Amino acid sequence: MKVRVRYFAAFREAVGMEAETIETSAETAGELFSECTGRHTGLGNFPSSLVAVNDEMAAWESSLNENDEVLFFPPVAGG
Amino acid sequence: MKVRVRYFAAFREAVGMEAETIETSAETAGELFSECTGRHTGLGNFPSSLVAVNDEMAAWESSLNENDEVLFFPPVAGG
Amino acid sequence: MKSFEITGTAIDLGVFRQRLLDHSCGAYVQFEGWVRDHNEGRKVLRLEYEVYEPLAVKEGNRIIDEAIARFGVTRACAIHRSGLMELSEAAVVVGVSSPHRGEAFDACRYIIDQAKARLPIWKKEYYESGMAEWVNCQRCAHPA
Amino acid sequence: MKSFEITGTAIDLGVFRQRLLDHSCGAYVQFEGWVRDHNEGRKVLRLEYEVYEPLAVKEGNRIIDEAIARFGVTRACAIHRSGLMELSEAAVVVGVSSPHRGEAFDACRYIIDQAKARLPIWKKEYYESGMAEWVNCQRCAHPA
Repeated sequence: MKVRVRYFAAFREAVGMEAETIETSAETAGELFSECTGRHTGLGNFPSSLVAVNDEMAAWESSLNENDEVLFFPPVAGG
Repeated sequence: MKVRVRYFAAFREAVGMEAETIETSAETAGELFSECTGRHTGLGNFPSSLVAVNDEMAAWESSLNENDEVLFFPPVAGG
Repeated sequence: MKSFEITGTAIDLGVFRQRLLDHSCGAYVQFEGWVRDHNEGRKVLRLEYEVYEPLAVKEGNRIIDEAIARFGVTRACAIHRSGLMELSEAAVVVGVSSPHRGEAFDACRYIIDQAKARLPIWKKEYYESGMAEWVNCQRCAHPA
Repeated sequence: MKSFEITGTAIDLGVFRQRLLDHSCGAYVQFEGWVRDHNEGRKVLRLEYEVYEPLAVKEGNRIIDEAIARFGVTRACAIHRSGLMELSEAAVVVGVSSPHRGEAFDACRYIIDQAKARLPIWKKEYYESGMAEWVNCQRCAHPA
């Protein structure tokens, strides 16, 4: 299935792009993250990353659907 | 011995005066307070009162000396 | 500059906060005690603080020194009003700045808790009914 | 009026506090996050916040609703900066008013703790050396 992936802050800089549309067999947000970590050196190994699906914060075990927009957030640091 | 006693806020209003000089045999601030409670109806029965001697907060068991100035504070309510 | 002050006039919060600014600090916590319009079911119109200033200032500065020593915060100040006040004026302001937020919250809380329990300050509430009463603190030290 | 806002310009603290005023409240607690001049031994000249605003606002308002429900406070608001900032500007302000102080302190602490852990906001520090780096939060949620 096809999903849209968006990268933020340190992730965007590591990957070198803001977003990409990919064909994946990942069933969960976590699996998709692992897949993207494999595709892009510099991404991943961020122990406290967060994920959102379609502009809602999500669990790594959330299942994905066709055309979902998946947002990968490096460790946040507000305040 | 002779001591100066000062009353504040609700105590001053209960006793009807700001201060008095009294001759006492009280050995501690607590004993003096009991004595004053006996002299003035309306004073006392304040479970959370505080006492200061010569402008320093004091314990009720502090001993008194000739010419001490003893301040009786009803329960405080700052803030 | 004293850390603890008593004032008979409205507290200028901008000036107060200015004193706590410090480039080494990432956190600032401020507490304000406001004049509430009710207490124990009665409507309060205004209130009055009686302060025994010599001891309040001495003991207030002691509390602030304790907070700085205990929590390791960078700066701490407080101002308390005396005399008559109107609704929603700040009766007391406490400000604490420090590198991180945990100790700033703890120190600010410590200062206001101790101030309410230890400072020779009394509050008289004036009610809609025309009555006025001294308010008794619930958390005062107990006599021997 | 939203409870949680993102702004690209300096936060007006006077206007902010005005929104929290309430005659039924005796306590007001305000937290400010300031830009520190150092982090882990390096001198910081200025910093930049990247905010993913659609989700930050949604999640920020959720945190404030949680705090009000959980601690029973009367009002709570927060504003977070985005973009470039100079030293000792406020990056975030949280304000909570309530009848008594205990819950105001607890709710304010809850909001800033949750905001730091949950909001999609990232901080990039610019150092004296000319380097710049994204700051990693120590208290973020862990992936599965």
